[in-house]
Amino acid sequence: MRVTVQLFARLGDLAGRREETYDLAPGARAADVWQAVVTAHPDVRALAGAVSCAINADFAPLTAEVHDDDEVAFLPPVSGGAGQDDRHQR
Amino acid sequence: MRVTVQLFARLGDLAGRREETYDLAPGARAADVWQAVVTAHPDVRALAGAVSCAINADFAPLTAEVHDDDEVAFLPPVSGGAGQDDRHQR
Amino acid sequence: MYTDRMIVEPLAVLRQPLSVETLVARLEADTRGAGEGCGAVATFIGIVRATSQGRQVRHLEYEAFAPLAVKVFQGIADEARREWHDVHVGVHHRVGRLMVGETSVVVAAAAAHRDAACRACRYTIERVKQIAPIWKHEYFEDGDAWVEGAVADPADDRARLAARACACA
Amino acid sequence: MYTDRMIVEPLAVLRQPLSVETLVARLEADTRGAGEGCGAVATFIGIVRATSQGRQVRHLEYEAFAPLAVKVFQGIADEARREWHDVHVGVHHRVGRLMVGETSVVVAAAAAHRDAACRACRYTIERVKQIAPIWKHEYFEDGDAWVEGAVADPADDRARLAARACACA
Repeated sequence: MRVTVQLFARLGDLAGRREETYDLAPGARAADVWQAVVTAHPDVRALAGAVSCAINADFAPLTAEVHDDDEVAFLPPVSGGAGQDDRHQR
Repeated sequence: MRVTVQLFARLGDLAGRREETYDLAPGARAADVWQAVVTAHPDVRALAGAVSCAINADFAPLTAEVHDDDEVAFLPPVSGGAGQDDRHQR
Repeated sequence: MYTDRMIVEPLAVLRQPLSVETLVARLEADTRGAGEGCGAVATFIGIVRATSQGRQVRHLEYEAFAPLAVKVFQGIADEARREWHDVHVGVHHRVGRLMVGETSVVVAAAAAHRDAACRACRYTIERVKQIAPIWKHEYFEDGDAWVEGAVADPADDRARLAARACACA
Repeated sequence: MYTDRMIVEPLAVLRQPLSVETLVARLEADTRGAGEGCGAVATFIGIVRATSQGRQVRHLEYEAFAPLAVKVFQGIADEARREWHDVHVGVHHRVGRLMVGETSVVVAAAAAHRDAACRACRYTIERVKQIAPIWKHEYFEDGDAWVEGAVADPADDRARLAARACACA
């Protein structure tokens, strides 16, 4: 089964791309998709533990099962209310 | 000495006019001007005790002395924060 | 409505329709160079409602003692700046005949950050309602009414603290 | 910016410059027929500041996951209506490159009376900042930075209550 993955903001920068497709075994969960992304782009690990997930443009837990043709999005922390230490500078 | 009097909003309606001049004895205070207005237009008494005063477009107490050529304004209560019972209906 | 967006006075009593964008642009310009600059503008827009206490409104007439009103606005703006450093406050109040849906007042507060902007805006509209020499005359299908609240007294500290409590809760 | 002021959606992610008046007009129209009608609109306008943490900003880039962002805005609007009856909430967030002084977000809340409008507006901007899938990329003269706060979680009740506390204090 094939899913489309969207990587937003710094996550897309770290991966070097914002959208790609992955082939996964049936029964895979969002966490497995994330693992596939980490394997393909080890730099995204910088955001491990601070990523939210959406399936077909609805928030979903990483335990949610994904299905063929699903769009799975991974979201870094959002800007709002960021304090002094929440900048990721270059 | 002569002062110009301005009567705003319901006060002007009650008096039937919004601006007039009064001749007063030297040393008169704003309260004396108000008394002259009440004498000329007894209906404004409806607002006695609920009127603020401004002399030359600055708030002033009724005890303030007025001078020749002063503009003395009398102001009914303002609209802000008016509750259910603060309408003066016709 | 304004021939030049920038020459609009931030504190004014106006006979023509009010423009939120115009006042916001002016305050943004005023605030940009101060302190941390302008990152937030909060506005309050008062609009003529179709009904008042269950009666159908035909129109309103607002009357102001304009020169005193502008001084009162300035006093309120000064109070807001003492409370919220580097905030810039604007007040445009309309007078004359207003129809349902029209804007009677625009308050705007500009600051570097949203907390100060939101609080200063709320404070300002509360103070304007308390002490600005402006009167509302409601015209209904079947009569009319002057709306009268409290006697305006800028020196009344209880009123000032009540407005502050609204903003600072 | 809009060909028809009335067809603007109240909840949207937009690439073009935002118009406060357009959103306010839409909400006034939506609120006029509900309950006591529309007497108050509170707005919050977020503006690009010239400096961020002491660094000179050249421009910003906002990125959004637009379809999810609009759903999140809708969820926030529903929350606000549960709290403040008959309030109508609008959120326009801009994406793409923004220069200093440009508006990044407009939040508006319309209601019969000012207390509900002011509180719902403040609540909404707090919630948008907490949970909308929108990211800010700052470009300075000498580098750039993604601004990251908290992990967005619309179901996190502590965050919701913190926003409510801001509005309801």
